Amino acid sequence: MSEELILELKGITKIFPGVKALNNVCFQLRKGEVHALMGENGAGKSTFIKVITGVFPPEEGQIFLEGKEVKFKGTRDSLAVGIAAVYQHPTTYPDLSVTENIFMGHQIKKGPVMDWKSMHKKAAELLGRLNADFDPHAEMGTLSVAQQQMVEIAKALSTNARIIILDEPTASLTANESKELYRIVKQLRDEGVSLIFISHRMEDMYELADRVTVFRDATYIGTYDVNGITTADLVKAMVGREIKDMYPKPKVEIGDEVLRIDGLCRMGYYKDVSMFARAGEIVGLTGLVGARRTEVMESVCGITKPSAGKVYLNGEELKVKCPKDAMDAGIVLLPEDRHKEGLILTWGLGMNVTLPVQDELAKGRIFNDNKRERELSRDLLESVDTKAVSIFDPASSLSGGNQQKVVVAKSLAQNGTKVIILDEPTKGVDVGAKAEIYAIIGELALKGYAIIMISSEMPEILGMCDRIYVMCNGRVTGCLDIAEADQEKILNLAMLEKGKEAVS
Amino acid sequence: MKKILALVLVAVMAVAIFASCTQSGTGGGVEYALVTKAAGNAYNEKEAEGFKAAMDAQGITSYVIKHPEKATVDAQIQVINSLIAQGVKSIAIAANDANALSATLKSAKAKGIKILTLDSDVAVADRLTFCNQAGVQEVGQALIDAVYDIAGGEGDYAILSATSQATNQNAWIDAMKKIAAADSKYSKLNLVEVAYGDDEPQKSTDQTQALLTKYQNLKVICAPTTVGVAAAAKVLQDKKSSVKLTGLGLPSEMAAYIGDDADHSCPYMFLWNPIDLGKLAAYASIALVKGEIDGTAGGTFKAGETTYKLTTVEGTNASEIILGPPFKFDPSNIAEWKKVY
Amino acid sequence: MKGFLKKITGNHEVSLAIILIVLFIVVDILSGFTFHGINNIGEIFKNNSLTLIMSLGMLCVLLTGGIDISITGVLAFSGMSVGMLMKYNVIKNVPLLFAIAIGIGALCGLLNGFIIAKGKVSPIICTLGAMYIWRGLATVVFNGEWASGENVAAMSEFGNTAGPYIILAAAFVIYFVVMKWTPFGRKVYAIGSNREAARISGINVDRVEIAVYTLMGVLAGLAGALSVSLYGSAQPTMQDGKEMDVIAACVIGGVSMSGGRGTVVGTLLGGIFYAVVYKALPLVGLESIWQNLIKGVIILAVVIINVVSQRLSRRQALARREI
Amino acid sequence: MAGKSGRTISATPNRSFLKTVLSWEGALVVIFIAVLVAGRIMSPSFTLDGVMFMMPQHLCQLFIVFPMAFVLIMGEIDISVGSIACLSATTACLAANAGLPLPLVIIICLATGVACGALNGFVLTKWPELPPMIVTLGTQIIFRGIAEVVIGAGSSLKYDSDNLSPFATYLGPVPIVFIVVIVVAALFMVLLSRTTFGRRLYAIGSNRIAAKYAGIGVNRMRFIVYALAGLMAALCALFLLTQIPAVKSDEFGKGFEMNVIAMCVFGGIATTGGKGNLFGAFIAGMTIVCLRIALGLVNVNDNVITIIIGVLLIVSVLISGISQILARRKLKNKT
Repeated sequence: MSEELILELKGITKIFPGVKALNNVCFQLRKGEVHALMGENGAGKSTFIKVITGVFPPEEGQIFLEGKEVKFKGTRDSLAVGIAAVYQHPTTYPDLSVTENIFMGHQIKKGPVMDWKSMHKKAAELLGRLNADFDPHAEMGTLSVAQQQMVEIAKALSTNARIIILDEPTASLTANESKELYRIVKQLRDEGVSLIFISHRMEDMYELADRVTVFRDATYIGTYDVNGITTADLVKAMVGREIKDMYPKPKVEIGDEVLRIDGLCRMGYYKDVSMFARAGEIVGLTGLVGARRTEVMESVCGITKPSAGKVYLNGEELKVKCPKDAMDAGIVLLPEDRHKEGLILTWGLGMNVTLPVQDELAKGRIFNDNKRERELSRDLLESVDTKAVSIFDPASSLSGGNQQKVVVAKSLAQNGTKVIILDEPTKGVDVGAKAEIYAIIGELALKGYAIIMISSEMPEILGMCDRIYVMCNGRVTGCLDIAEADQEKILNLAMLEKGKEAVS
Repeated sequence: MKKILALVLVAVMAVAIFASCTQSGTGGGVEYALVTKAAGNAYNEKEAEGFKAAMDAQGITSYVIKHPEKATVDAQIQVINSLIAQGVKSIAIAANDANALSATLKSAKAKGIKILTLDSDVAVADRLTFCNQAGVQEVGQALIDAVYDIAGGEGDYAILSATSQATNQNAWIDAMKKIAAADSKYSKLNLVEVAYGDDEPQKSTDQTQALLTKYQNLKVICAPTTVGVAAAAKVLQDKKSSVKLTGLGLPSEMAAYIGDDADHSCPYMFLWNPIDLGKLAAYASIALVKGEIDGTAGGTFKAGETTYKLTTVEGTNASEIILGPPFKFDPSNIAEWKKVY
Repeated sequence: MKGFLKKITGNHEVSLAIILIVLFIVVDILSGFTFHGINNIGEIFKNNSLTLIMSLGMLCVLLTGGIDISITGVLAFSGMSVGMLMKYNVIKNVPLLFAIAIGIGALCGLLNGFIIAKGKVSPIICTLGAMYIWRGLATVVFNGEWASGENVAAMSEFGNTAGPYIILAAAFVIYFVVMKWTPFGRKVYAIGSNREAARISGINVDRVEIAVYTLMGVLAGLAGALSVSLYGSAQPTMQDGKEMDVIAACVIGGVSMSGGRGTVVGTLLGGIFYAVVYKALPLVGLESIWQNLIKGVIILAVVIINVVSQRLSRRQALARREI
Repeated sequence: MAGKSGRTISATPNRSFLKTVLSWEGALVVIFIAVLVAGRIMSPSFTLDGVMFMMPQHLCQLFIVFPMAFVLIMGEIDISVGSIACLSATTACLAANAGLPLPLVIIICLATGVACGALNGFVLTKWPELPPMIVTLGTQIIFRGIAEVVIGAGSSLKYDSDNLSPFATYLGPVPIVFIVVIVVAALFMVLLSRTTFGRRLYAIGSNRIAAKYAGIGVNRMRFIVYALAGLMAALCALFLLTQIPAVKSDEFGKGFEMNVIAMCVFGGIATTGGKGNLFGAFIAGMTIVCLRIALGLVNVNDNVITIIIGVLLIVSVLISGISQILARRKLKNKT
């Protein structure tokens, strides 16, 4: 790694309707370094990447490439000078072949028509370089997320990029797949490519990065050597304040068993899942991505149908045909994807909160009782301390953390709830709001609900739960009491494939 | 912002409405109306031309000719309703369907509007009289004789009609069948199928092709409809088929196909003069409004130089006015007539 | 053998082709071996050339995730323009008339594309409005006249030559090459498959979309002129409602309504499938009155079978998955 | 019951008269009045009696506007309604011609419509991955095809009885069908804007998956709405039979689906779902009806009306697109 700068941005300001997404931001990238970019959600990282790649031209500021100023009007321009990006959600074409995904936009041509033969050959070469073992003729949609990410990286390489930007590359990868990615990143670095990567995972940064730049609230906070900054200092830089009690778990008297799942199966998804939850208890359900934790809980809530097995509520067998049955019985699910599953973004907060209970509130169960709905939703939203002006504000106008609070309020709307299932409640929520959500979860346990919390984040599982179930590839591989649980044990169980011994 | 755009929209609409208003420019009261089967059809245009000519000749300006948007009853009812609302005194109509107009015509009758039909009739109770372009018997005779002559006295022939519900086509076809059954002269002629092209060029083309594929021994196709005959003529001539064609067609549309040699698909065909039919309808309308006739058989009125008499439709007590026998168009006179209509 | 079977059932085009061949043979036998004649096959192509040609444009439109229901309105307007130019002896030159029809179509399509891409109007609404406009103009501008017989004799003669076949073949060859081997064709697929990704990878989505609708217009205009020459007449109501046939041909041929999936070969097979059935019904003794009913059943059956087979293969994949 | 921070949230709606007037529906009312005024100026026959006399034929389509609005609000489309009307009218004719009493005829007609709609609903809920456009295109051809087989190509089936005439009468100057349309409109408006049913429709159209997670039986709702569309198409057919007492398989109700969709969209209902209301659709429908009547009375070619509707349709949708773009620009300039 040399001190020579390959890319420098100075005084970048980017304005979107109503907000300054970037405010006078600067950034320096050295030749052959891996540079981490960190910050809370909404700090402006993704926008910054799009400025570098020319998707959004900045309102103010300059970009220098090897000391010379450049202006990008679109991704075409940035690609031409050797800047390529791999985005957070793979931006692939699921209906097209791998080769085509790699070469879209810069196809190899023979005269006016395309030269598929040499493209396939080149694609195979690139994939070989990344140690990927799939056919370039394969349809993109049939690949796993990790494989799709490899294709994206191959695509970046195919443009002979000198600078590659990775936006949250490990977010949806399993531990093994992440390791494979680390290997590729290191390999690229050694080949002289400069990399910028964005990640929420501290371990990614320590594993890979040489330097780290922190953004907060659309402004530049600082650039640090990875070896010269502590985790606490880094978090402080990102959040802007110290967080003392991240996991405010109250002491709760654990009551009787409320929910019991017995031998639940769904063909191709999970098998023989058994677990139970007691009143006032916070049960963690963890595992790697792809362990199908969400799928189990969706079946419990009637979103999908299990092929075998039984669910008991307060000792009685529960027949759930549709989500409404589960809700009437007292099981509430807070889904993982707020935008897709949890909220109607164009609607006001109030209507979102009362949507599941509008029938119960309605006059004669037919005519909407707007007054009762408004009062109930206001009370609930206030009780979870939502930062909003009016219940008529559209859900899309709130930040991620506050949207999550609306989803929580929604789940509290109905009477007779016994079990609350939270699926990744803090995913995409920034550090400050996380603590608030943990506090709410603690309060819910205190009120005597049985709580099941699906989470991939080890600290949150260890900090909040009373008992922890671990799943791997559709099976429950173990149940740990909080007293005996630690990160290593959980990881071992999470990677415990069927018929294999625990890897220690 | 939305407000301004909405106002712009209102303005655009107002302009559009007034622009179209000035374009039509029918001021004053309307008394006489002609409703044809549809816009576009050349035959209908000729009827309208005759109607207009007769009205102009009588010095009447308070008339309107309406071509429905499409050859559907829906479009025709819409047009008739707007005429009723305008308070016309008479409506002459070439019906697209014998049944479907009855409700509308009854409400017109209730408002004292004189209803007469031309070209295609409706149920006799719904109108006062019918301007019949040719006596059913005469047309049937002419067509079956043409088939006999062209086929050389024997062999398979097919009929390509308009729709299976078209009143006059059905009457002519029935007459053809009756005449053929009654006289042993026609016993060697064999009617293989009556196909329906719905008076659409395309469907008529498809039907003609289907006839040719299905019946290898076909000798003659008889198409008693102007749209069908033109479509069939093109198919046969393009294919240089040995099958020949006759029927009822417009000279201007059929001129290219009429000829006695192998290069032409139609040796000869028939039609009456639609211009004259339009004129007849106009004079009959005037006579009805003036009270010279009341729609009962036996009444007479003058149409220009000729005097027409209302005759009884067979089997009913309703009346009709017959224009005259069909006229034969052959290579000797087609060049002259194709300029006329 | 199993692999072979899988290949057949797994690929929409291949299975459609096989069904088509079987159908063809059955019909040929039933009709006493009159069906395979060159004339008959030629007629099938000729009678359906309008649907086939427009289905190419519709393929591209559907690939981008859009739809165009204004095509027959455009067809009528361009066809009427040609017919009237001939009727009033303005232009008699057939190639020039074709060029004019194509030009008119292109303008109509360009307008659609512009409104859809730049005005962010949903394609079905924009083209619904356009359908009303062009169909209406076809009557109003030309005063509701028809042109037929001698008026359009020159066009009509062209319709009787090999011309239509050549146009049809050329259109399919050009589209096959463009869609498979040129960057433009692949961009169309890319947009339908993932619009956001296409934008990010530097594809000018708006421009491609405008081009796609313009091409649709070009083909509709071409079909207008072709219609005049094939049927020897031009009237404002020509081909009314046939846009649904074109969409149906694409869907039967395996083109996805949500974009990204579909091929030129599939479209051709879809168009012919429809045509063969249509042509075959009267030959096997089913009255023509049943044609429409059967047509609807085919459309529904094809899409349902597609979904069922997709579900089945997904189930099989799930059952194979080891847990 | 404020939270820890003591922050309070307002629950009072922010309504203003000005906002209502300046909404799209407000603009539509202005356009509607403009059409009435223009009609009065252009034609002496454009009187209350004249308009009411011509209205029944056009009004029938309005029955389908309401359920179509429901379908569109769900983010779907049903292009089979015209064919359903045709098939229902066919069964009504068969029933009446067989001498069945009027109530039975009506039941048979409406049952046919519901059955057709239910078939759409069944296919679409059994295989939810099918696009509604294609399924209803298929059934569109099938329903009309059945009618064609029953009636015969190009022929017409006569409704051979006078028993429908009570439906064609007038109450004072107002035709019965107009009153029924108003009543139906009111029922549908209440259903959409005041009931849990309507709320569910908007939820499905705005975010289908979230609706499912909130316990809404999405497929059940879809089934009901498609069946409802069938029912209303049959009602439309019944009233249309009083105007056109004969059914032709290739004409009856043809093109209704597109006319009705145009009315809905002109009325501010987005085809992408979740947006719009019935008042807008109703006013838009009435505007188009009155426009047709007015232009028909001054003997303007019907195709001119078609063109105007086409332009209105595109312009009305363009306006919302453009105003969004403009609003975004304005915001940008502010910051």
